[in-house]
Amino acid sequence: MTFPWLTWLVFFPLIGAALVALLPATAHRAVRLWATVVALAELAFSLPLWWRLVPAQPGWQFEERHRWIPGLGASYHLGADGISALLVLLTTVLTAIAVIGAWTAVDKRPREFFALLLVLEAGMLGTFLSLDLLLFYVFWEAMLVPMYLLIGVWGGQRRVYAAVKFFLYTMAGSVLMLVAILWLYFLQRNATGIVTFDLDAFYRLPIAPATQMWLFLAFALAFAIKVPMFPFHTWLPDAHVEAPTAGSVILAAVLLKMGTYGFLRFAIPLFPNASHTAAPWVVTLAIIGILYGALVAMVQPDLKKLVAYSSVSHLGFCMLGLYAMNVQGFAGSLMQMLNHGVSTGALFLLVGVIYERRHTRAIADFGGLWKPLPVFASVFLVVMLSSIGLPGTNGFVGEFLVLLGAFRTNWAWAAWAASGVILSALYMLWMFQRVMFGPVTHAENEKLSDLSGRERLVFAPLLLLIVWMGVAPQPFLDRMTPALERTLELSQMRAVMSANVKPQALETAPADVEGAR
Amino acid sequence: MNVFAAPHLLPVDWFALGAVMALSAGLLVLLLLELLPARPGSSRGAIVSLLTLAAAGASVFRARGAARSLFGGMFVHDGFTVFFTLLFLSIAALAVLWSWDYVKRTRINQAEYYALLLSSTLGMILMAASNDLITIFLGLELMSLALYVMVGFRRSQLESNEAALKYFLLGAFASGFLLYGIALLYGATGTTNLTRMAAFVADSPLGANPLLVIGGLLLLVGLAFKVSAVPFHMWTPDAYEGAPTTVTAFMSAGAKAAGFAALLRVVLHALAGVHAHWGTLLSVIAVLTMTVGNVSALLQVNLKRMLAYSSIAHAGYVLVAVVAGGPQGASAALFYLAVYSVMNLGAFGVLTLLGRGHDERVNVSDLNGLGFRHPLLGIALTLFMLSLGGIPPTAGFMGKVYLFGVALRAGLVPLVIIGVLNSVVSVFYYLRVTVALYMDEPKSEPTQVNWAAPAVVALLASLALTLWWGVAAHDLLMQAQRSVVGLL
Amino acid sequence: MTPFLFLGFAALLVASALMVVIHRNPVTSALFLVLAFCSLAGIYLLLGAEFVGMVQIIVYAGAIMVLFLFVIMYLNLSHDVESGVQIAMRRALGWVIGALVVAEGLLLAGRRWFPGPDAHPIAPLHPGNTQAVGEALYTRYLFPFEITSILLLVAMVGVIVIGRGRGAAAPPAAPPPDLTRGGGS
Amino acid sequence: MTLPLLWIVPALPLAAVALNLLLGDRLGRRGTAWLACGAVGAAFLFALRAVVTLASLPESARVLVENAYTWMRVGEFRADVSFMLDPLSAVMVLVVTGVGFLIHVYSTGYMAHDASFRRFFLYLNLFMFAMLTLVLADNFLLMFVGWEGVGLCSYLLIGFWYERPAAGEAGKKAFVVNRIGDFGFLLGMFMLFAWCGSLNYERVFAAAPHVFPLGGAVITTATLLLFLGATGKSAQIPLYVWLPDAMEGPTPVSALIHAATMVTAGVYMLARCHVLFQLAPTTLEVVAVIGAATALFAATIGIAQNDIKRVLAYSTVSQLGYMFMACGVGAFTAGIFHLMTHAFFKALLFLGAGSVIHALSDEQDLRRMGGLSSRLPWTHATMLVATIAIAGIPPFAGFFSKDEILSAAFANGHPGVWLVGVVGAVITAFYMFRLYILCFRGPSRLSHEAEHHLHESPRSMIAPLVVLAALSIVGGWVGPPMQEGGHAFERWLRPVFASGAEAPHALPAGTEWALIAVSIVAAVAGIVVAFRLYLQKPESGTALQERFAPLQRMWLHKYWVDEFYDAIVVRPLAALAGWCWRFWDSVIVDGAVNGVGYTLEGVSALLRLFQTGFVGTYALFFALGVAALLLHFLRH
Amino acid sequence: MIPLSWSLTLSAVLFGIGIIGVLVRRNALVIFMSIELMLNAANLVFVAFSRALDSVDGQVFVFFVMTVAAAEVAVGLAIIVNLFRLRETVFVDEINLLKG
Repeated sequence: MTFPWLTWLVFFPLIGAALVALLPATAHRAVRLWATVVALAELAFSLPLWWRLVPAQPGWQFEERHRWIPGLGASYHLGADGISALLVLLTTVLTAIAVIGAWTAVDKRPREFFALLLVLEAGMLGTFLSLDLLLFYVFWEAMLVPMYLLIGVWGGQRRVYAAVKFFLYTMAGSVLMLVAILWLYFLQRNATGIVTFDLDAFYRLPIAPATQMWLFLAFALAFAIKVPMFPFHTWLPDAHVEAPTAGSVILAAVLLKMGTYGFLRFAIPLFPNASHTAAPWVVTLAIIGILYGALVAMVQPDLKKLVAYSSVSHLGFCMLGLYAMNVQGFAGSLMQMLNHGVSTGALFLLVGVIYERRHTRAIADFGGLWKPLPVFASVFLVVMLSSIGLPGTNGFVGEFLVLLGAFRTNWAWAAWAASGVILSALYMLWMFQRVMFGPVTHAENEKLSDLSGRERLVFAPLLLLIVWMGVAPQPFLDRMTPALERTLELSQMRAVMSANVKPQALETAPADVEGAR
Repeated sequence: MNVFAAPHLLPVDWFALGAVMALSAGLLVLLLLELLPARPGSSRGAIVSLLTLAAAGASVFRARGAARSLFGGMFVHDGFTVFFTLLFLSIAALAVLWSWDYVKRTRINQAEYYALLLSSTLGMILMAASNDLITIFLGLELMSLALYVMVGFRRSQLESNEAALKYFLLGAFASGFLLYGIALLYGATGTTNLTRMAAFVADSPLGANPLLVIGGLLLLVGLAFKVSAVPFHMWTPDAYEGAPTTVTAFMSAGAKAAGFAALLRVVLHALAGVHAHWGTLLSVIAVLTMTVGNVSALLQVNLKRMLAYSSIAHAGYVLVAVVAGGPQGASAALFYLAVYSVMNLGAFGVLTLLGRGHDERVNVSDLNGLGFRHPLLGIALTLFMLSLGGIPPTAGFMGKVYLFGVALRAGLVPLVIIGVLNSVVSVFYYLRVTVALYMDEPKSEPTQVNWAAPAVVALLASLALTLWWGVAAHDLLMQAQRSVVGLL
Repeated sequence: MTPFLFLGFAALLVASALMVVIHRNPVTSALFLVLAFCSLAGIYLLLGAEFVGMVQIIVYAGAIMVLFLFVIMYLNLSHDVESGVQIAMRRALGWVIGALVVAEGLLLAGRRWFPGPDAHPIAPLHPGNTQAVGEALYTRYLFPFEITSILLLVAMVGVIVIGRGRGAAAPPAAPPPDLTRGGGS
Repeated sequence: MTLPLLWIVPALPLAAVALNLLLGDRLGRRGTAWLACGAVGAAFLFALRAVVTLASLPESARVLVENAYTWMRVGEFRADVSFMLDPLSAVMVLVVTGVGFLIHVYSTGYMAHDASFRRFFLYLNLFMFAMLTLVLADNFLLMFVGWEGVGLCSYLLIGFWYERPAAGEAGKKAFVVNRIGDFGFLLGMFMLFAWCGSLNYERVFAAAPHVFPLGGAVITTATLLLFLGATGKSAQIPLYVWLPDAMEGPTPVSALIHAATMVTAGVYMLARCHVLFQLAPTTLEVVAVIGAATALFAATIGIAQNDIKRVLAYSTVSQLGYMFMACGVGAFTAGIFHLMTHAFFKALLFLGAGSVIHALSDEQDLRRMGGLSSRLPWTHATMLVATIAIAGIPPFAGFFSKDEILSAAFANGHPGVWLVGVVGAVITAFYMFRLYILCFRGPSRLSHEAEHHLHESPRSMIAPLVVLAALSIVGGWVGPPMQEGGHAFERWLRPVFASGAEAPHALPAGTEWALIAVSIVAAVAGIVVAFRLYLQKPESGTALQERFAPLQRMWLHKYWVDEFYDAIVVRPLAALAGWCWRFWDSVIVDGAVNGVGYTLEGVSALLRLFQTGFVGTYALFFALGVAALLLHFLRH
Repeated sequence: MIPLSWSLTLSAVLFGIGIIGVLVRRNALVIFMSIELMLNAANLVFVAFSRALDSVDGQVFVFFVMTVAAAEVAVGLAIIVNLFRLRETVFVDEINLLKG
């Protein structure tokens, strides 16, 4: 297609952000309105990725490639396949919902808030769509800034701590990835003489297993922190608790997916041998994450923290699926990413709704909410069910496929992970019971107002998705499966290709220097 | 006087020498203008200096293609020279713009100020352009003397004067070492001309001759002082804090770049043969410089001091490129220096807007809430900080990518890893600035910002460059790579 | 006989240099410095550098040291009181480190070393050293020579700027120095 | 094949749910009631039609499959949403829709005054949908959907009166315990897929004999895992604990979900997978033993309970034990038979109890009842029928099924199981009549206002009672013993169980009669004792209680099983969670992260000490630096 | 003739004394004098080598060095005088407004 669709997709939010930022600071209504319009328009622009994507067609679609920094061999290379297309759609949908959801929540400097939200969207889309490692890294890192500001400016009590922690922790992980990227770049250069950061080129480059291990570790650290996997997760609760609702939604729904996406797109295909060697360790961490996250979530006194830890648990499933290294696992993992985006996003919105009304998130401050807020409670119920993976909701499809894939690789993995399913039911239902059931314990909860029309509008699409993806997931699976199978084949092929390559140093041959003299 | 007629002595390309002459002329004009009384609040000093710089720039630019060696190879006009000359001229120009209103506000008498600024610029250019230790020494002294005075310019202020004293005493101390080093090198190689020295070093079994080793070492020390590399850095925070902010901005960018220009010429050109033996040494210095600079900055609440330490750290990064050596290393250093100068000038420049009357001190907490009250200032400062921290899409990021990439290619893996981790540490204190800007509320009445048209121009210019080199680094990259071809 | 003269001058030089460093009274130090310079000039003569020797006496001993003495007198500095454990410690450290540097230098130089090749056969040291220097100065070294002129100009400007009496540059109400304020937090 | 429209059977209740949601309160109580009952009634008719169609087919080909759409297909894994009707599911679907319909009708009366009438029927219809999906599914995954779906509905319905803390608690308990079972089910499914390459019944059962050696470890594990799922859903040891608490829900719910339909899903699943289970004799042993144990265990507890519904709950557990016992001894037909009859009389018992509770304005304690026979004639009559039925007195339904189970147990060489079954029968008869007597006979122990409000239930509630009573009498006649070539019910199910070699009762007629006699005697004995102890001379009853006080206390406290689980599982888990959060997460993991920061700041503070501000110091460091550099070269 | 080593050793000693002077004294003026000693040591090296290499360059360098030294002295003394004006002291260890 001639029209640079993806570029438009990535940069339109920036234009929108500029537009919003130029509005007068006091025109709150106009700001909200325009932000919403932009977000919805972006959503509309992203729809072709659903309609016009040809899943079976190998290679990238909607591809664009231009010179960027020829001196470094970096190119502006965008492209989509079944995997990224779905994640892009997730991003646009959730951003639109977050924007609408934040209408009344943000009364302080809404202009800047919405502008940053749109900038963030651009960053995320860029990350999912860029096929040049340097470009990817630029988006990956640049996207920290708006999120950091969102948390730090519009957050809660300890927002600064949380924001800085988020920024530093994520960055600490990614700088090593940068080193690894450069390393790859020079490996490529030494091996083929080609100077490029292009992903396709790296897909063709055999890498010695020993080298792979180091590079994999660097990449994996960056992604594991983003996911977040078990020992690297502590930034998440802080960030979530402090972030404004919209921030939490985006953070949970999309940002975390970048980690898993990174594994799927880069770590596994680029370093198959290393991935294979590391699989047991990664899976162990993933399973620990599943159980640990669930356990810790169980005893959280704060709703948001509970949901945050549940994310740790859910993302554990994603990682498990990825490292099952078979197509069911992959598909389940990707489904789980989408599910988690929808369900947890909805959960955070729900917590936001109630926080807006009561300005507290402590479970102890609630109880018996079903009576004053029946609609709210019912929505909450459905979302919760999807989050604990009840069949018929989206959550089940993902979890089931992940577990199936895991079982086929190693039954013990599946057994351990499946016990997480029990725990998830435990902490979620317990929370639900304490918040919704029983008599109304606090007088101020008596006269809470139920979901407003706008809020219902916000939740309607989410509920729709929950049911649709649960009852008829095949359209999604059809779109992702071919791409996933290709990824799988690619990594297997590369594993064979690199199996007996000798590691080589990066030092330039002396002749190189002489030539320059 | 037949000497002057002798053509073989002066194959002068006047445009190649244009910058030097333009600056000298401008300097004289400035001083002479003092004879005519200026009406109060006139900006003629600034205007004249800008014109001078423009002229200098124009002439150099016109001769950018030419490669000349003047005065028996003492002054070379090659890509390296052009690059640095233009860099210094633009640094000076930005400094002038920042100073325009500042000097009026703080009642610094302009003529001398700008005269000194021009002369120290001249000194820097000489350092970069000279291919002879003597001229390097003279250029360095020219620059330093002017800077000593500028640092102590507001002599009625204790800080300013103290800063000048420290800078001066240690500077003189350092130039003592430098000179001794030159002397020994002269003795060891029989020449002070870098090219001949390089030739000699190349074809003699080296590392062995103690004279050369000690000489090179002391020379290194002298230059390391100028670029404020650990452990010769301790003057930096004090001098930077005490100096008038514009001067700080100017020296933090210019003096450092000039020091590196000389360092590159000496280490990578004259002593290229020995460079191999110095790898570990330089690496250790680089690591120390990065780490000490960043870690010390962590707890600073005084912005100027914090930035001073950060400038130390950045010197460390450039040193990594020096360690990497080779044409790549040199070009990476050039690239990074250009980027660094712009963003650092921007950062310090913003501080010049904040100085409250005579109180030079600007604490991080003074920025509280400014981000939203003055959006331009907020965005600019934020971007400068991000760039210093090496966050895309800013010039700082590209600089780091290129620099660390080169180092990696040279096999300096540990160095690179330490470097990137350092940049993470640095982000911590750079973020503190943004925290103050956007996330804290002013306790007392907010700091007022002294806007002025020239300052805004400078701000926008640095901002534009910081972003432009962040998203489209290609041209600068090519420039840097082409500039070092003549050198090595 | 030259070597003995050399050694004599050398001894004198070292002794007076030490006195400069050791003696409490700045004036005395300054005078010893003059002595040191003179003996150095003597050594220059012995090394066949008449011109430099002369300039050494005129410029250093003559001009520079006079300036020093003038300043010392102007500030009428008496004995430096140098007591207190901290100072003593710093002195000790200073001696140790200084000695260390020299020792290392000498040790290093103690190895086999050799001066570089004869660089410029075109300017032999024929009798009439001054002429040779002058020629070199105004031909090959014309450029640096010009630079020194600017250098001196800058020095003058600088001295004027800093030395100019309190007045134009001083703010009407300079805030009193707040000595409690350190750099850090 | 479109004609029999299998999918419409579950679709109808679902449609009702959707309408209920969409129209909301615009429906009004009447409308809601009509919608809900109408949907289920229609479902029953459609089911009937489907079954008729099935019956018309030749015995060998009695299976209808209908594929709605593909649910998931990833790589070689494929799961369809498709339904299957065979004689087994035919029985189930009729029971479910039939009893379900009656209970719906009953509920319109029972819940008439409840605030959230609509929500109740919403849930109830949703349950019907899930249950029908479970029954009609033609692959394990879809069955699992129904399986968890009914679990969800039971959660919702138990917690229906959410203001009661106990209700919410019970609902959660039910769901979580069921999840434990589902965990087993899930893993079992994975194993089946991993070995058979499909989850479709036909394929799995076709492949099983070839891939699984008889009694092999794999099939044993797999079946045990499936059985774990069954114990969860059907409240068997060790996962039965949720069912008694589930009585917090409205009584119709107890009748529908926790007596007639959902809890029997486990039995259905076993019967459905009989092919697999027969490949794993060990598992069958376990099933038989667990079933027997549960039957006895629950029965004993039932003796001492005073809450009318709890007594019934434990009797349900115990009866389910009988069904598993049947499956365990390989008599799947008997199990399903008992499932059906039990559905009738247990539903009736619950509904009757509900009617009583309704009449006594929500009094559930047997000790505050008595002498109601005259005041609630209809209820009394029907309850009596049901009690006799469950006690196993011919010709009531319970007798036939229970007797068949016991004789099968005896015949298939499990005399121990048989003995336990007989003892259980005695106890069952005893406590059921205890209930009956305490409730309807003897002096009235009603509280005054209960007395005041006392009234027979409305017609909408009585009608279902009558119908069920009828069924409880005639329901068993489809399977009289001593038939040549098996009785009608058995013949109907033969196409299903033919594949698995159903052990024929190779019993000589004499033994057969003897067994029948024994079970009748057992039942009568229990009844007689009950009458003696609770009606004729209660004092001897109390005396007996004193004699066996410890036993009494043990039964009253249900063997302290809940306390045991609480101490063994719940508390440790909570403690672990707390430790993970407060210590491990906050101190260790996060501590490490922040520790880095603190360390750096410490170093920073240290470095700043060197920056003394004295030129002297700076010069010293300068010189030190030079010395160090020289030293470096001195070293080589 | 005087061996080159003698002059070099002498200059080294002189340089060392200069360093020591800088390190041990607290009087800015004396420190400055010591620095002058260091410069002179360098000059000595130049002269010695110009002798050894039989080239006049060394001496020319000395000339430049002296000029620079003179300029430095001028500026330096100005600063020190100004310091005394402001602080009534020339002792460097009484001056640490800027630190940390």
